Amino acid sequence: MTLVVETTDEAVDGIADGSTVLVGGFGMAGMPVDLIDALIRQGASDLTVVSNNAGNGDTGLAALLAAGRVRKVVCSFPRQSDSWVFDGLYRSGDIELEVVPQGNLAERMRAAGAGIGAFFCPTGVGTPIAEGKETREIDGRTYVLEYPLRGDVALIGAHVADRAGNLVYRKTARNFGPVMATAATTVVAQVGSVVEVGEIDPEHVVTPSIYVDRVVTV
Amino acid sequence: MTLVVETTDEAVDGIADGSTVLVGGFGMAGMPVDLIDALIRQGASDLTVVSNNAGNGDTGLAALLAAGRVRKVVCSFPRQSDSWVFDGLYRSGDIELEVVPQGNLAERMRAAGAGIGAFFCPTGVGTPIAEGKETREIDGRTYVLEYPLRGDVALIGAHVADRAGNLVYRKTARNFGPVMATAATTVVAQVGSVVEVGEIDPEHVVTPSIYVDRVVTV
Amino acid sequence: MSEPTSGPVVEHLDRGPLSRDEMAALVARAIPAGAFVNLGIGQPTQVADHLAADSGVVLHTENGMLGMGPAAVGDAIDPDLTNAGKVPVTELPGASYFHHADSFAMMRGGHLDVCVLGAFQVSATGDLANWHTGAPDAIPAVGGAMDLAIGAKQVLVMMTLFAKDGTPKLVPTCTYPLTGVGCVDRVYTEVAVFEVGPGGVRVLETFGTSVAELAARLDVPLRS
Amino acid sequence: MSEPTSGPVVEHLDRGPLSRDEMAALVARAIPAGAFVNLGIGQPTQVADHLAADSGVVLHTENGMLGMGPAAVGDAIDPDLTNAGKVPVTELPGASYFHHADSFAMMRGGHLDVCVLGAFQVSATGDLANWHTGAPDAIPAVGGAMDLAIGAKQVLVMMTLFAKDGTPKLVPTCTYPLTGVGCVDRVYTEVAVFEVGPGGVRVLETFGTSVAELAARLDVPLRS
Repeated sequence: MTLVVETTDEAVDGIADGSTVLVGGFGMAGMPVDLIDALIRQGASDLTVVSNNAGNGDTGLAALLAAGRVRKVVCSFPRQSDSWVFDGLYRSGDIELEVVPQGNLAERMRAAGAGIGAFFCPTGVGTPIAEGKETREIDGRTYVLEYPLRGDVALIGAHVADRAGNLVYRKTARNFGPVMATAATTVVAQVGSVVEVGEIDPEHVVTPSIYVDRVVTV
Repeated sequence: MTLVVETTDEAVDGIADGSTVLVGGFGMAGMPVDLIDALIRQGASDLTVVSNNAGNGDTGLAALLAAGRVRKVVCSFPRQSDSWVFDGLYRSGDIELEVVPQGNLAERMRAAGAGIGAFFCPTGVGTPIAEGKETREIDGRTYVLEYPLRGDVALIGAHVADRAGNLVYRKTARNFGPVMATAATTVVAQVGSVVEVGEIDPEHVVTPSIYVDRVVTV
Repeated sequence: MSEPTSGPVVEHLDRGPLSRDEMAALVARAIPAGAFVNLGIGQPTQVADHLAADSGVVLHTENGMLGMGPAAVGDAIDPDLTNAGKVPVTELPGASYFHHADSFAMMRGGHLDVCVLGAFQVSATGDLANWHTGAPDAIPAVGGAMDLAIGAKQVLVMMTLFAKDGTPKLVPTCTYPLTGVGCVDRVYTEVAVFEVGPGGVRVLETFGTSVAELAARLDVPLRS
Repeated sequence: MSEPTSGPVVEHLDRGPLSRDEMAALVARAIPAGAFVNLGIGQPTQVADHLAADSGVVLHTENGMLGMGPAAVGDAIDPDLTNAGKVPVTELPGASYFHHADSFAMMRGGHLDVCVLGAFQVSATGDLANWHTGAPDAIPAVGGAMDLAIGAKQVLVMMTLFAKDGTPKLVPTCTYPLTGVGCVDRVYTEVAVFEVGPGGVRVLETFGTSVAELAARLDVPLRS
C-alpha cells in the first residue's frame, strides 16, 4: 500500500547501511535529487548505487559519493565532463566500479522485477564486458549469460502520482524509473504533484501502484 | 514505414504458406477478427498460429482452423466451453498443439522482440511443461530455460492508430497486442480509427510506430 | 510464502460444513488490508464479493489490469473489459492497464501479495495440481495457473476436501500432473482450513468435523 | 547487415578530403527514406542536420524516445527532454516515449534500421572499438554503445581514417578493447568510404585520394 509522506526525510527513513540503492535518472532528467539529499542527511553508508551515471558536478549523486557513503557504483557511463567527484574516488581506489552496458543495466533490473533467473544476451559478446561470463551459441548467434540486478531500495523521480501510487512520467525523464520501480523491495518516488485516486487515466499509468511504496511531493 | 491500407485484404497480402502467425486477443477482447477473416480469404495454409486461445464458436480463429489452414496451435488455453472446432481437430489428430503457460507465451514473444537468446524462467518447474527442458538452480531456486517465440506475421487489434503507426489500445483489449507487435517480422493492426500524426500524445503511445507495418480501419 | 501460524486449532463442531459463500468469506477475511490480489477463475472469484469496500484490496487480473471492480451488468458491459475468465467486469478508481508481458512479469516477479486458486489436488508439502486431470482424452489447458502458482507471495487454495468419488484431494503426493511444486500455503475447504508446506499439514480450523475425524479420512499426517 | 554493394569504386581526385559537414551529408544520403535511425553521441549527431524534412526518417534516442527533433534552443529547452548526450532536444509530431528497458529491447531486438557511431578503431571484418582506449588510468564508460553496435540492422561508422599520430584507425585487428564483434557495415572517413565485413575491406568511394594511395597507407588489403 502506497504511503504519501510529507517530507523527503520520511521518504528515505529506514534505508540500512550496506543497501543496494537504485537511483533513477539519465543525467539530470528524472534524477531524484531531493531524495538523494535526504539520503545524505539520513546517513546510510556502505551503499551500492546502481544508476546510469556516477554523479555530475557537486550535487545529488556526486554529493552522496563525496560524503563517503558509497562503496560501489554499478553504472554504464561514469566518465563525464563533470564527474570529478567519482573520478577522484575511483583514481584513489576509494570506490569500486562495475561498468554495465546501458541496455544490460536496464534488462538486468527488468529481469529482477519479472522473476527471470538469468538471460542470454547478445550485448558485449567478445568484449571485456563478457570476460569470465558464461556464453552460449543459440541459433548461430553467441550470447552472454546475464543475471538479475535487484535493489533494496529504488529512488526515482516521476511527474505525477495519485494517492494510490500510480505514476506517470514526463518525456525522456521516464528513462530508468519504471524499470527500477519493479526491481527494488522498497520504491520511493519524488513527484511534481500528487492527485486524487481516479485523476490519472488508467490507460496512461506507466508505473502501476503495486510497485510504489512511498511518494513525496518536491 | 507504416502503410495505412484501405482493405483487410491488402492488410494480409503476401502471408506465405507455412508462416508462423501471432494472433492477438484474449477471448474476443483485442481479437483481430476482420484480419483473420481476410486471412481465410487470402488462403495461406500450413500455418502455425500463436494465440492465447484456440478459437471460440465458429468465427474468427475457429473459422481459420475449420478451414484446415492451421498445422499447429501454440497457446495457453485451448479448452473452452465453445472451442469445439479445435477440440474436434485435436481429437482426430488433425492439428498439433503446444501448450505454453500464459506468462511464458508472453515472455517468449517479449524475448523474441527484445533480442534475448533464451531465459531461465521459474514457471512450470517440476511440471509436465518442463519435461525435457534444461533446468538450472540459481540462487537456490530452480528455473527452466525457455526460448524466444517469433512470428513471421502478427495480426493484432488496437483502438486507435496514427498515420505513422503509433498505437493505443483500450482497457483489457491491450493484452497480447503490444508484445506480439515486437515479435513478428510483419505487424498488421486492425484499428477502430486512424488519426493524423501528432493527434496521439507521445506520452500515451503504447506501441511505437517502429513496430507497425500495416494499419487498416475496421 | 506465508509465515507459519501458531495457536491452537479451532474446531467448530456445533455447525455443518461451510457453504461456498462462507468459504469465500473466510478467504476474504484472510486477505490483509491493502493487499494486491489475484483471484483465479471459477470459485475464487466469489471472494471479491466479501472484500470490504474500505479494505483497500486491489484486484489484479492476468489479462492486464489492476483495480478490477465487480462483474459488469447491463449497460456497463464492455467487450474490451473482461477478467481472466472472459467475464465482463468494471474498473475502479486508481486502476491501471498493461500488456500481457508486463502483467505476467508482475505475477512472476513476486509482486502480488495473495492469489486464490482452485485445485484438483494439493499435496502435504504444498504441491498444486489444478490444470490437467491427465486423462488420455483430456485437452491440456494451463492458462495462467502455473505463473500464478509460483509467483504470488501467498497462494491460497479453495476446494472441496473430497472429490465426487469420495477420495481426498489433500494428498501425500499429487497423482495429477502438477501446476507448481511446493507453492501452496493454505487450503480452504468446506470442512477445514489447512496450512501446508515443508513441515507437512497443519489444521487451523474445522467446520462440522473434528481433527480426529479428518485424520481418519485423510492419508496425510495432521499436525495441530 | 547490409547487402554488399556492387559497382566500381568512384575516385574523386579533383577535390580535397571531406569536411565534417560533408561527411555528415554523405551519411545522411545513405539512410533510406522512412528509416528508424539512432545517431550516437558526438559527430554522428550532425547527420540529423542533413536529413531532408520529407525523408520520413525517424530518430531514436536510447534514453527513451522515437521522433526526436533538432536541438532545443531558448524557451524550447526542457530539462526533461534530452538526447543520449544529455543535450536538450525537441519532439516531432508522431513521437513516442518509453522506458529504458523498452528502449534497449528496441535496439537489441533489431528494430532500428541504421545506427551511426564514432570509433577509435574498426577492423577489416567489422569489429568495432569505440568505448575505451584501454589506457591504465582511463575510466571505462560504455553507455549504450555495445547495445547499439550489435542491435541495429546496419551499423555505419563515422571517423577520421588516421589517428592524430598518423596511425590508421581501419586496422587488421583492433588493439583497443572491443565494443562489438563483426558488427560494422560501413566506415565513412574524410578520405574514403569503406565496406567492411567477413569478406574484408572494399573501397566504395574516395575523396582527394586514390585507392592506390590508400592501399599504401593502410595495413589491410583493399578490394575495389
